[in-house]
Amino acid sequence: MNNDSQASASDDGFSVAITGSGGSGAVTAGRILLEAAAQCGFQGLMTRSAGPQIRGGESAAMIRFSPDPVACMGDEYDLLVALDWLNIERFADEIPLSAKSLILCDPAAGEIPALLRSNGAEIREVPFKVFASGLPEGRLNMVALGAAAVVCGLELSAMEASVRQVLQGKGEQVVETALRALGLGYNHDHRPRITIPSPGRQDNRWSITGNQACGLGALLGGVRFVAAYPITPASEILEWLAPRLEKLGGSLLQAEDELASINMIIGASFGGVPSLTATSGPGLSLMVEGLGLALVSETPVTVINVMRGGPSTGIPTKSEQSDLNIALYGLHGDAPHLVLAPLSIRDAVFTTQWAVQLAEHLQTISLVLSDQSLGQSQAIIEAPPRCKQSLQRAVERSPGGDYRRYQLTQDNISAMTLPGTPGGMYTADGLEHNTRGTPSSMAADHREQLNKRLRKLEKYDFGDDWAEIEGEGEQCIITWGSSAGVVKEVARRLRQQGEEARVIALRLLAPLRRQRLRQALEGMRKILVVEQNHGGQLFHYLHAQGALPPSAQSLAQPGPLPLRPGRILRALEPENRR
Amino acid sequence: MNNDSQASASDDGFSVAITGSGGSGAVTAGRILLEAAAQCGFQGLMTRSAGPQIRGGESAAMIRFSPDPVACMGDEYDLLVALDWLNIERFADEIPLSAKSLILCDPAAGEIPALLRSNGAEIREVPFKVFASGLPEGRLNMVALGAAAVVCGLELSAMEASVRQVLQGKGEQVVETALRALGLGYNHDHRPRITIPSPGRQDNRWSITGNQACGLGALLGGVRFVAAYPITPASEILEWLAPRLEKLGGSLLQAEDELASINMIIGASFGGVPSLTATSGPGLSLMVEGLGLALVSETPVTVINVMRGGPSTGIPTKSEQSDLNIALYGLHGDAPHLVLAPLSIRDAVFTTQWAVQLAEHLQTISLVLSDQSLGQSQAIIEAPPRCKQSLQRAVERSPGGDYRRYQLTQDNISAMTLPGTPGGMYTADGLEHNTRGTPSSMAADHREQLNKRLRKLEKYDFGDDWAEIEGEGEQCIITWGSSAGVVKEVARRLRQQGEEARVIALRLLAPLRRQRLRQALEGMRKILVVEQNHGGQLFHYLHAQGALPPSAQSLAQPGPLPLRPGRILRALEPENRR
Amino acid sequence: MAVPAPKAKNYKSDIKPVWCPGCGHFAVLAALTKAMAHLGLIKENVAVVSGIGCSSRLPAYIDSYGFHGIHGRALAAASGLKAARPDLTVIVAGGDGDGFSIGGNHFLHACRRNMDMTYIVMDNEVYGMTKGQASPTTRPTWSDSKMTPHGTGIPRFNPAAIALAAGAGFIARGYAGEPSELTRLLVEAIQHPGFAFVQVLSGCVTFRPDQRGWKELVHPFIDDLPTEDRTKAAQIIQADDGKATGVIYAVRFPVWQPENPKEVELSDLEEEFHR
Amino acid sequence: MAVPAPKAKNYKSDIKPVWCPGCGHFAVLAALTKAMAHLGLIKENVAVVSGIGCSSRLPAYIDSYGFHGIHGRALAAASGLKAARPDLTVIVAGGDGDGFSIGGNHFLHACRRNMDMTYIVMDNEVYGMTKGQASPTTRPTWSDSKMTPHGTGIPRFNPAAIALAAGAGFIARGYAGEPSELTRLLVEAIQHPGFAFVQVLSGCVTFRPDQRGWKELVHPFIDDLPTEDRTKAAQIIQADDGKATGVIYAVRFPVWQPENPKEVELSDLEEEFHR
Ligand SMILES: Cc1ncc(C[n+]2csc(CCOP(=O)(O)OP(=O)(O)O)c2C)c(N)n1
Ligand SMILES: Cc1ncc(C[n+]2csc(CCOP(=O)(O)OP(=O)(O)O)c2C)c(N)n1
Ligand code: SF4
Ligand code: SF4
Ligand SMILES: [Mg+2]
Ligand SMILES: [Mg+2]
Repeated sequence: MNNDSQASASDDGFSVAITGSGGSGAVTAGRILLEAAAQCGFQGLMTRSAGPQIRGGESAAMIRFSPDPVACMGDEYDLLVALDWLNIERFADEIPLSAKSLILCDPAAGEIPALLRSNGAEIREVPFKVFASGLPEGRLNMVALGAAAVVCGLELSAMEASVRQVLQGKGEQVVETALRALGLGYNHDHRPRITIPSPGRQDNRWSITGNQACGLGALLGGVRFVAAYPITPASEILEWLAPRLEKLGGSLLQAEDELASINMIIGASFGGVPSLTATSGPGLSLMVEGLGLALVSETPVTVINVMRGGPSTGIPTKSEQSDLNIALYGLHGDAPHLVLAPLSIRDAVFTTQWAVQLAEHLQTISLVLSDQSLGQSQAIIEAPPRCKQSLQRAVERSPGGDYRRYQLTQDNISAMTLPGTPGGMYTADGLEHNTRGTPSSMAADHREQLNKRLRKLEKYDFGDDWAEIEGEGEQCIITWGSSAGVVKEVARRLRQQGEEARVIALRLLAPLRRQRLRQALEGMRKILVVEQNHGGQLFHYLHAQGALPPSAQSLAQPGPLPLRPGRILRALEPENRR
Repeated sequence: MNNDSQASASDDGFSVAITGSGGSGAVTAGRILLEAAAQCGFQGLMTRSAGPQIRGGESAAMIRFSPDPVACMGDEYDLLVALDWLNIERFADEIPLSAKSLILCDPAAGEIPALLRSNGAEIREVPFKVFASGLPEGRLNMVALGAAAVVCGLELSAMEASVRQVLQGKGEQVVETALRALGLGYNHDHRPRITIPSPGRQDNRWSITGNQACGLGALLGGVRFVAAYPITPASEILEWLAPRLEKLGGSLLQAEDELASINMIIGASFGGVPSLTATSGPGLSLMVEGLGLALVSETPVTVINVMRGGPSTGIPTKSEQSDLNIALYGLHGDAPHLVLAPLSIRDAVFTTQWAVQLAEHLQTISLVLSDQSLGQSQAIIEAPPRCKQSLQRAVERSPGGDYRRYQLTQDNISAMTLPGTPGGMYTADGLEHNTRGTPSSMAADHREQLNKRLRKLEKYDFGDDWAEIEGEGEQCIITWGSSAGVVKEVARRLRQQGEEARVIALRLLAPLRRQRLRQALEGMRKILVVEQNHGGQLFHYLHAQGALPPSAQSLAQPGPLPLRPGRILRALEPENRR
Repeated sequence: MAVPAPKAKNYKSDIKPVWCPGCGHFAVLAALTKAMAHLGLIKENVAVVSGIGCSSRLPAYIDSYGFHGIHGRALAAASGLKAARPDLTVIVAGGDGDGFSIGGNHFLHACRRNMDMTYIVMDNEVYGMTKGQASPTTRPTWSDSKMTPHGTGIPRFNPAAIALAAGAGFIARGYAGEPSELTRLLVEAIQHPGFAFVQVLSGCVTFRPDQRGWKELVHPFIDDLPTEDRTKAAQIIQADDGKATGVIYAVRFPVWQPENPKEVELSDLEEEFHR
Repeated sequence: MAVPAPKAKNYKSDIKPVWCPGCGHFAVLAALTKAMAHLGLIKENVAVVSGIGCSSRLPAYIDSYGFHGIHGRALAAASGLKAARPDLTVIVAGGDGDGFSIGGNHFLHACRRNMDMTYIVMDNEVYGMTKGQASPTTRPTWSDSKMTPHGTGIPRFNPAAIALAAGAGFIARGYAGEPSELTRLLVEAIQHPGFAFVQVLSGCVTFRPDQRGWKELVHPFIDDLPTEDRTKAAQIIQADDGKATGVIYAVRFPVWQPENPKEVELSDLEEEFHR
């Protein structure tokens, strides 16, 4: 069996963390490094972490790049670039180092904290500050970046191009100084750490964040109206969408609160325009009454919920997958609906697009569960796939004499008239109603409409996209959403060690494709359900749906730290199997 | 095995329905009949049903009385008193009649609807209108009531006392006329239908509605502050509480909305006063964000949710048990908390009291799931039991030097200081925090507090009150909340037929006493989970918790019609067993 | 307005109102359909949006598109609809509880936002649908509700004052007992470009039988109104006894309406991600 | 007020603010602790309640009881607390987003209800904590937020006007850059019996660096204020440029506070059910 040190990150790609106190420019340096890696043909991922301060607090950029797709951060970092030592202990948990790691730092920054000395990492000192202060307005992050590029084996030309790209908005003067600082750092010490052969410039590469990917997916799905209220970590979806919706002839309305935003998109969708909002836990909580209205009135809407640490205000800037319960079960009454989760940044385009189209086609609500780590990370990837189907809302443009908005049909979907259509007038209602939409408290109408709303989902053929399934063997890891990345990494490491494992990464959580899942589990002797929360929410949900054998095990770890491959590998070790 | 006609209601007690159009006084007549039955020593239950109109619409009173406790309405009615025929079809589903039934009606009201003729019930005609119009301001409901009393075998003196009691607020003139009308009806036809021997006047009898019982339980639990927003069918709890809280030195604040009411009670509870609100589905939806705040800040509050048909506005005036999902899972983040449900009107006193005390003791949120049928029905019962324990909030009155509000302790409960206590200052927070209450995004603090909030519930000894368990045998019905009534009736009928059945009626739904439940299920060959909703919410929840064997079956029937004993008995018949 | 108008009854649906006989809301329904007829509105181009309450049942009784939403959120739903569908005539209807209690925040922000819609609040100073509790407009001493056995003790919410302070450009008050004036007010409100707020005194016969007395109390504003002068409007509203009817304030503020011509194709937007 | 006052620093907790260096909220914290010291408040008898935002972080920085609730609901939590605990001095703190956007409805009803508490809104015309979106008080043309790339296009929310229309009895405006005046305003607000509203211009250095220019714009109200005359107050507020400071309106309305002596035992109440 594997063990953690064999499975260290350096086998596959290269992991770098850049840390610094407020204003030191750690994140900018990280972005430049990532873009440079992209220039060299690598794929990659960059996540960020920040202290509690709004601005000016310490922050860290964590990057991993590789010739292959990068699914998650590794167990350890190859390189730590410490711009200074202020509050470095805040990040110690997030940036595991080992004796195989290298620390790049400035002797002028003072004593290396004991915390970091203890892991036995090699230390390479570069006088960041001396170099930087030799230049007018010179910044030490750029010096450090130059030195880091050598360690990573990235070419100077790529670094330079990337500096230009990332800093172009700041003016030529800034760019020039940065380039000089970069050069000083680059030329100081020529020992590369690891040379991963650069794949060379690749076509078809994208650089995109998860939040942008969700935004793009929404537009591809047809969304042309968004109403929303800002909230971390979802705001960037809205900030990306607002100007772009305008250019596409749509619009974004900043609402007074989430009660307004959900009702606004319901109103807009009633008007015929595919509509969406994005929020996070506290905002989703405020939307559940509105979601019920959309569901009963069969007005399609999509809500992207970018999860953060909960419950309550919780840990707003850190990731967790703990809103599955509210997403699945949070409505009062019997309220079946769609819940989806993107499996990676790359997949967020497809999943969001599909979610919107399914909501439109099935005339129901679609909840997309992204999370902070997926949303706020930047990835270098191959161009993302799209949803090939073109699902649309069934619109009745010339209703006959006896138009019934909630007509019972074969597929339980009733064509909808849009305001402006003569002869198709009806009143959409959150009260239970008969097929015409007239409020009714009769048992027969209630049952009919409950059945309709359930069956249109249950009977729909979702095809093969409900999950990504890979691998063979007798052990299986089930996961969902962004945890798919680390789980796939685990499977890859197992394969490298000659072990087999099946991964089932659920993209469609509700309605659960129970039969398909059971089929995929046939012959599995060990089943582990992996997710990033405290309660094992997916694990219990799968049991609720009768989809798991009693022997299945749960590995649930709450945020804010990411799930690491080593942790999952340990849970799979034979002595942990029963 | 049993069949429906053997198991008809007339075996046990007497079932009467009184129907009439707006203003005809069906409900007043029903109340008088129920009170008269109480006078005669019976126990009983009265539910009401109304059309969609706010006022003036048709309405029905359904009554069942018996020498023994009455757990639910029967399968059929012995007597229908039709004050007129207007919109009677609205009630046809709710008032099943058979050839053994009797219909009392006025020939002047016109043709008996075919719908009612078809069931073969005996018809007895009484000239309600002629008698009533012979009196100044005479009302035909009183005439009909007199005639009904004869059929039910209730004594005239008891009826008269009851008329006085119910109508006393209306003035002497009204009472006198009513008594004369009653007498005319009573003396018209002397054939009693069934004579159930009157038990004779009993001590220790209460007449109370479910909503009142919840209100009383709240006061017994120590609640002295309520903030709330009116909603059907919960408003009567608030209307009962408001003047009584005042007399007890507490208060009720009518809030601008449910967002306010939940936050108001959190504020009041932070101040040290046990606090509660009552609402129904749409209001509960608006409260979930606040509930998360109370949970994380460990500020105890209780919410009574009187369930109605859902989702969305649904069927506001009719009953359903479909808010279990939102109650269990409706909060974002990992948010374990208390969910309880009264098993009967009589039990609502105990359960609500216990819920409040548990919230206080465990410093968490307690959700009490009542429903329209339990809340708005009136029962004649033996004096209800109380919660014997006196659980209270752990209050730190003289904090030492290093007071830590969220200190980790053996039982995971940390004594709380109240504003006004010197040296105990802290800031309660919905952000994740360390033991002092200072906001923290450290993984260790998050995990510690998540564990604390889970374990204080998991490790608490709830004793035997988590469920009512009765009966032996190899078949078992699991149910929850108000459906316990009909399930117990089913068990009683089975016993009458010499069959055994175990009933497990869950009062404490979360945290689920999983081990205890599994013990109670040992040796059961057939398990049926009965509940009044569409999705089988309890059934799935029990599976989620690993508390059910795969062979367990679900009988889930949504509202608005009540679950009837016959329906459940059929589900238990051998050919339905696997 | 000289166009031969269709009949009011053409705008009524075939659904029978659940309202109590004698409820003021019947008159509001009648006046609204008359106003629609008078304006010759094409019914499929009208959407009537509401929340929850007796008053909020109105959309189903009108033969146009309707949206009967959730309690307090009518203005939000209507704003989204209007933003997405500027071509529609959007009318929002509700009660004093729906609009001023649970819906107060949306009222504030809808006044500010000034989208082109008409907001009719049927004010009966009570929660009718939930059987008679005090609303924000109930007088502080009204003690018929058991939830507030000595009255709320809180001064009444002044809808016109709030609308003015929040930035509404059209503020009027009508009375269900004066149907022709009400029709006229509604016509003006619908014609007003921007957010038009009409408070209608619409008595609840069941829980506020005292409101039958309104007939004697209601009177037209004596001043020369409507005014475009905010200071004057503020004075009128402050001096007002709450029973005066008429258009108080009417001024055209810029209407907020997103209307963005399509400038690019979606594929163009993807370019930013290419490397 | 002649009593020898404790020091402001005694009212500061040992928790370090998360605020950006230079944030106006520091000055508000300082002024508030000074006002507390000036009034000689006993710290354990004070509760500071807030919602969510940079400004709403304030309670933890004060050494009294504190409640850091959820976004927009501070006034509701404070109202419940005050209703249950009339003995406490209740101070509510928050931002313009928290108070006027998501919390607008509670603002309206807290003004009406007039419970004895002080409400301090640190207005920086932006959502600081979520990194710089427009709030209701942001000017319509401010286009630095990507969420509203051409500005909101919606007139500013006027907090003083709304407070007045909603029935508040104490309305003041301070400036974080004038700490001693601000301290004085807060002292008066806390002393005012009933709901006292203080809008504090408290610049966000990070997302609204332009607000450094406030120093030049802020000036005292020129009129003879505070007034008890609502009409005058309305005129002042209407004419106001939003940068004038001082107490505008101060009048004592009846304070709402439930205080019911215990009259019966619970067992007495059960009698109604006995048969
Ligand atoms: C979230 C929510 N809370 C409470 C209710 C209960 N409710 C229904 S209508 C209503 C008040 C209606 O009053 P108003 O708007 O004045 O209308 P009216 O019935 O008087 O015409 C309330 C509180 C609800 N449906 N939803
Ligand atoms: C329900 C909910 N929606 C959104 C948010 C995100 N959020 C946190 S603070 C804030 C705005 C804060 O602005 P303001 O009140 O003006 O305070 P400032 O940071 O400017 O001092 C928002 C939108 C949240 N926490 N909860
Ligand atoms: S209760 Fe009042 S408002 Fe409702 S329909 Fe009846 S009269 Fe009208
Ligand atoms: S973001 Fe603005 S409001 Fe928030 S702490 Fe920084 S300067 Fe202050
Ligand atoms: Mg009303
Ligand atoms: Mg702000």
